[in-house]
Amino acid sequence: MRMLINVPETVVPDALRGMAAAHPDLTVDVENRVVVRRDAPVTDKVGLVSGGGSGHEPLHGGFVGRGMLDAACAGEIFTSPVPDQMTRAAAAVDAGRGVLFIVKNYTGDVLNFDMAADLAQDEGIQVAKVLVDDDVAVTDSLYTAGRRGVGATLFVEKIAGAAAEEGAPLERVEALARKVVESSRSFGVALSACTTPAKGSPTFDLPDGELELGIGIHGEPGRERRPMMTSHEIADVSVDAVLEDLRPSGPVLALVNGMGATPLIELYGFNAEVQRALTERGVSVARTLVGNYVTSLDMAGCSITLCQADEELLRLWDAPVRTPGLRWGL
Amino acid sequence: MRMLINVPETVVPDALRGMAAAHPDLTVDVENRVVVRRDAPVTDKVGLVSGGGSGHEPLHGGFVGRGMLDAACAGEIFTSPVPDQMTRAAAAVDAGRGVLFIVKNYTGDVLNFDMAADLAQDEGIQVAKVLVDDDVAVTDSLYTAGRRGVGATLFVEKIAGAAAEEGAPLERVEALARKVVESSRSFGVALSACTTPAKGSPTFDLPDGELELGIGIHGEPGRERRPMMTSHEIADVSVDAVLEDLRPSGPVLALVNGMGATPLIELYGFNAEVQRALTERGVSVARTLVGNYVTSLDMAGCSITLCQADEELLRLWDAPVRTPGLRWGL
Amino acid sequence: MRHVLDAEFFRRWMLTAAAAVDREADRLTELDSAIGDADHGANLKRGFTAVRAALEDAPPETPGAVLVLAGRQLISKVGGASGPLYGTLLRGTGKALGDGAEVTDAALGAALEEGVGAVAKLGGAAPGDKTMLDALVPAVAALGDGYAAARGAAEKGAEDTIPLRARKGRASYLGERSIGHQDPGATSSALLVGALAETAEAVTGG
Amino acid sequence: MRHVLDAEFFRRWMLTAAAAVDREADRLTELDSAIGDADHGANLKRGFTAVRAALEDAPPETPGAVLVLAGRQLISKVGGASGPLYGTLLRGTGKALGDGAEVTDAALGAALEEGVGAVAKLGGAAPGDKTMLDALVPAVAALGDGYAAARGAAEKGAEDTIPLRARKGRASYLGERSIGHQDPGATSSALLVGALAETAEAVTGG
Ligand SMILES: Nc1ncnc2c1ncn2[C@@H]1O[C@H](COP(=O)(O)OP(=O)(O)O)[C@@H](O)[C@H]1O
Ligand SMILES: Nc1ncnc2c1ncn2[C@@H]1O[C@H](COP(=O)(O)OP(=O)(O)O)[C@@H](O)[C@H]1O
Ligand SMILES: [Mg+2]
Ligand SMILES: [Mg+2]
Ligand SMILES: [Mg+2]
Ligand SMILES: [Mg+2]
Repeated sequence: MRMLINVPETVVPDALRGMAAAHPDLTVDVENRVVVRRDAPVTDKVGLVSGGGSGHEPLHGGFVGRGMLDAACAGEIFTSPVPDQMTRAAAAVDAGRGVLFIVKNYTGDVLNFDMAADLAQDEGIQVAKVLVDDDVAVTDSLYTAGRRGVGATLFVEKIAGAAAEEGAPLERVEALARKVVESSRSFGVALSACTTPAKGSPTFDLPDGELELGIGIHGEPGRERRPMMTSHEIADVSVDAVLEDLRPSGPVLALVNGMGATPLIELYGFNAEVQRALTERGVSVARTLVGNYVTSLDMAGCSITLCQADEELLRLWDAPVRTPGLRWGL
Repeated sequence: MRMLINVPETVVPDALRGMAAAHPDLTVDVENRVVVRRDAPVTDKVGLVSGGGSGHEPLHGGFVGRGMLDAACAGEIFTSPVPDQMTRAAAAVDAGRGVLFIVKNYTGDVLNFDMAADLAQDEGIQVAKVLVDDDVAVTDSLYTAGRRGVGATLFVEKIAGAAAEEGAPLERVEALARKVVESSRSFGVALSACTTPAKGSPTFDLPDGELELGIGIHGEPGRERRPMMTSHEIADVSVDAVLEDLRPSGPVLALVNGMGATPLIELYGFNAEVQRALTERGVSVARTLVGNYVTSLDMAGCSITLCQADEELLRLWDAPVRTPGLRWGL
Repeated sequence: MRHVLDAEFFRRWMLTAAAAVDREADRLTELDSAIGDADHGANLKRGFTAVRAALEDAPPETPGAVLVLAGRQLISKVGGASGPLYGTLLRGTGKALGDGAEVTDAALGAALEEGVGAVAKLGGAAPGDKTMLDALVPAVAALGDGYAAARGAAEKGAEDTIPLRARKGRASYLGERSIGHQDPGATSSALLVGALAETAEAVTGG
Repeated sequence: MRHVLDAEFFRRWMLTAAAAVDREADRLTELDSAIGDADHGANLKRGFTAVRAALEDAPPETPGAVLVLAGRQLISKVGGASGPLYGTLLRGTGKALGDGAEVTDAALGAALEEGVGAVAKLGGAAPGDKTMLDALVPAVAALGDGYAAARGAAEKGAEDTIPLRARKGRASYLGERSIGHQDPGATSSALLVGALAETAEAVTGG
C-alpha cells in the first residue's frame, strides 16, 4: 500500500482539514464533512448543493465557490454521504430561494439525497433535484441501475452555478442543469485499478498490457477488457462510444479527464487524439478542459465527456468562476 | 507499461498539440517545442523564459501566460531542451527590455541555457539568468552538482512574472528572482518510482512498504530508503529537512506538491500534517498551494517547498496570474 | 418456536450482528471489490459500530424502539446504498413492531416482512436482481419454520446470487461480468439473519 | 600506426558510433536509470541519428568539418548534460583539426586532447568524478599506443567508474549510493572510442 495517509479511517477528515488550510475562501465543517462557500447563504441566490463519495477530488469540494457550488458533502471513500450532511448543507446555503441538489446517479447517492430532500423540505427549504447520468458504458435499461454520473457533473455544477450566480430562480437553474445532463455523455478507460485505503490493494486485477474499457469512477471494473491500446485507438473507441449516444448538432464542450494517476503530459497527448477523432467525425469543439477533475483515487486512465452546448450554455460556461478546482474571470 | 501514449518518441509533440488545442491563449510551436504567450512580445515588458525536461507538467508550459512566463521550452522527457529552443523563445518574447532565463540547477539545463544565452546575446538580446536550486536533499558542495531546482521554480516564475508584468526592469526582475531562490527550500519523498516512456519500466525498484526520502523530480532514487511512514511522519521529516536549511524569520509561502500519481485527497491530508508540523515549529504560513505542480511523470509522492516571504514577495505572489496551471485575479 | 421477545433480545441481536459484521468486514469488502466499489465491509462496520454505541448509550425500552434506533443510526452513519436500505429495513421492522414491551415470534415475522417490503419499495429491486433481497426474502419466508431455517434460507439465498446477473446497484454496471460472484449485500443480510438465529439460540434456546 | 585520415574516415567513425549507440542504447539507459534519469541511451540515439542524417545530407569535405558538423548536431538535438558535452567534444576536436583535407594520427591525438580539455572546462569535472572524462582522458593518453590501446583504456576507464562516488552530474545527487554502478557517460565514451578503433581497423588495417 503506497499511500500518503495516516490511517484509512481518517483519510476524509484529514483531507478536509488540509483543504481548509489551503482555501480560506471555504468554510469547512470537518466534523460533519460539509464544505461551504464562506459567504453563504448568498442573498437572493439559489443554493447549489452536491456531494458524493470521496476519492474523486477536486469533485465536489473543489468546486465550491463563486459561480459554482454553494456547498458539497463529502462521504467516505466511494460511499455516498448521509442525509444529515445534505440537510445541513441545504440549511447553510438556503437564502430563501430554494436549493438544488446535484446528484450523481448511483443507488446510494440517490437514496441518501432523496431522504435528505424530504428532511429539508420538512424544515421548510424548497429543494429540487437533478440526477446526472452521463456514462454511456452503462446501458440505461430496466436491467441496470441506469447510467452512472461521472464527468458531466462538472458541466452541470459549472453551468447551473453560473445561472444561480446570475440570480436565476430555482426552476430555471434546475431546468438548465437538466439540459446539461441531457446534452452530456461520457466514457472512461482504466490503465490500472485504484486502491482504496480501506482495502489496501487494487480493487481489481489488471495485468500490465491490458486495459479496461467503460470503467466508472469507483474502482469497479469496466464492461470489457482489451489488450493495451495506443492513445490514438483509445480516443477513437471513447469518442465512438460517446457519439453513439450523443449526436451533437452543434459545437461541444469537451472534458478530457484524468482518473488521478495519469500524468498531465499523457492527458494532453490524449487530448490531441480526442480532438483529431472529433474532427474526423465532424464534431466541432467550442471549449476544452484537460486535467484531473473527476478522479478515481490513484487510478491511471482517462475519460471524455462531451456536452452539446448552445449559446446559452457556452455563455454560462464562460461566466466567471472562483473555486479551488476551476477558476477564471475572477 | 501503463501509458496513455502512442509511441515514446512522440510523447512530447503529442502533448504540445493537445495543449495547443486546450489553451487558445498560448501559441504552441510544436516543431520547435516552444510555448509562448499569444500576445508576446508584450510591449515594454521584460520577457521571462524557462524550460526544462518534460514530465514535470504543468511546469513549465502550464505557467506561460499573463503574470508568469512569456515562453517555455519543452525538452524530451527528463532531458533539458537544446539551446536553439531557448534562443528562439528569447527572440519571440524580447520586447527590447531584455529576457530572464529561469534555469533549474541541473548540469544539462545549465549548459544548454548558458549556450543559448551566449547565442541570444550575439543576436543583440540582453539576457540575464537565475539558477533555481532549492532541494535540500542534495548538499551544495564541491562534491555534488549542487542543489537541484524543484518546487521553488514555481515561486520564482510567479513572483518574477508579476514583477515583469508590472514593468520592472531586467535587473529588478532578476534580483527578485534571486531573492526568491535564496528564500526557498524544498524536500521530496517518493512512494513509488516513475516510468519513463523510453524505458517502459520503473526507474528504480521500490518495494511496497518502503519509501525514498530526498528524491528529485527525474525518477532518480533519493538519498535514503526507509520503511513506509505515515503522512504525519513524512510531514515531520520533510519540514525538519527544509527548516534545517531555511530558518524563516517571518511567514512563508508553502507549496505542498504532488509528484503526479498521488491523489489530491492524499495531498490535502498531507497538507494538514505539514501545517501542523510548521505550527509546532513556530513557522507561520501566509499562503498555501496544494496540488500537482512540479511533477515527475507518474511518481507517487510529494514534496514541500517553503519560501520566506516579506510583504513585497507576498504582494507579487497575490498579483493576478492567468496561465493554464495557475490562475487568479484575472 | 413460540417465544416472547423483549427489548433485551433485540439489543443482543443487534450486538451479535455488530460482532459478525466486525468479523466478516474484510470478506464483505472483498466481495464488493469484485463487483462493486470495495466498501461494503467498511460501511457496515462503521454503521454497526454506531448502532452499538447508541444502544449502549441509551438502551431503548421496547423491541420496536431498539430497531428504530438502530435503523436511524445506519441511515445517519453509513451512506452508500446499504445505509438507507438497511436503515429502512430496521426502521420499517421496528415501526411495524409497535411500542409493546414484548413481541411474539409471529409478530417479528410479520414486521420483518414489512421491513423487507420497505427495502424493496425504496430500492425498486425484486428477488433475482442480485441484491440483499435475495437473502432477506427467502429468510422471511422460512421464518415460520424457525430461526435456524431462516438462517439457512438466507445463506442459501446469498450463495444463490453467484450465478445471477445483477440488475440493481453498482454490480449491474458490470452486466455479464457480474455473473460468478456472490453479492456482498446478500452476504451481509445472511449475517444479520444469522445473528438473529444465534441470539434466539442463546437467549431462548432456539 | 601512422596513417593519413581523410574526411571519409571521420564520416565512417561517426556512422560506426551511431550504429554502436543504436545497439547499446537500452544498456546506456539502463545504466542511467540506476544513478540518473534513464535517458542517456535515448539522448545519444536521437543525437547520432541526427548526426547520421546530417552527414548523409551534405557530407563535409574535411575531417575537421565532419566533427564540427557532428558536434553541432549533438548540441542542437540532444539536450541534457551529454548534448553540450559531447557536442563540445566533437566541435572542439574538429576545430583543432583545422581545415586540411587529411590529418595524421598524431594530429588527431592532439585535437582529441583539446576536445577533451574543452569538455573538462565546460563541465568542470576532473577524472575520478565518475563522468565521461574517466573514459576519455585515459583513452587519449593511450592513443600514442594505437587505437586498440585507446579503446582498451576507455573500456577500463568506464569499468573503473563502478567503485567511484559521483561528484558531477545527476549521479552526484545520490552521494554514497552512486557507488557500485558504472557511469553511463563513461560507457558511451568507450563506445565512441571503440567506434574509432573499429573504423581504424576497417579502413586502415588498424
Ligand atoms: N436497489 C437495491 N435494492 C436492494 N439492495 C441493493 C440495491 N442496490 C444495492 N443493493 C445492495 O447493496 C449492496 C452494496 O452495498 P454498499 O457496498 O454498502 O453500497 P454501495 O453500492 O453504495 O457502495 C449490494 O451488494 C446490494 O446487495
Ligand atoms: N559535469 C560533467 N562533466 C562531464 N561529464 C558529465 C558531467 N555531468 C554529467 N556528465 C556525463 O553525462 C552523463 C549523463 O548524460 P545524460 O544522461 O545524457 O544527461 P542528463 O544527466 O542530463 O540526463 C553522465 O553519465 C556523465 O558521464
Ligand atoms: Mg460505495
Ligand atoms: Mg536527462
Ligand atoms: Mg460498495
Ligand atoms: Mg540522463
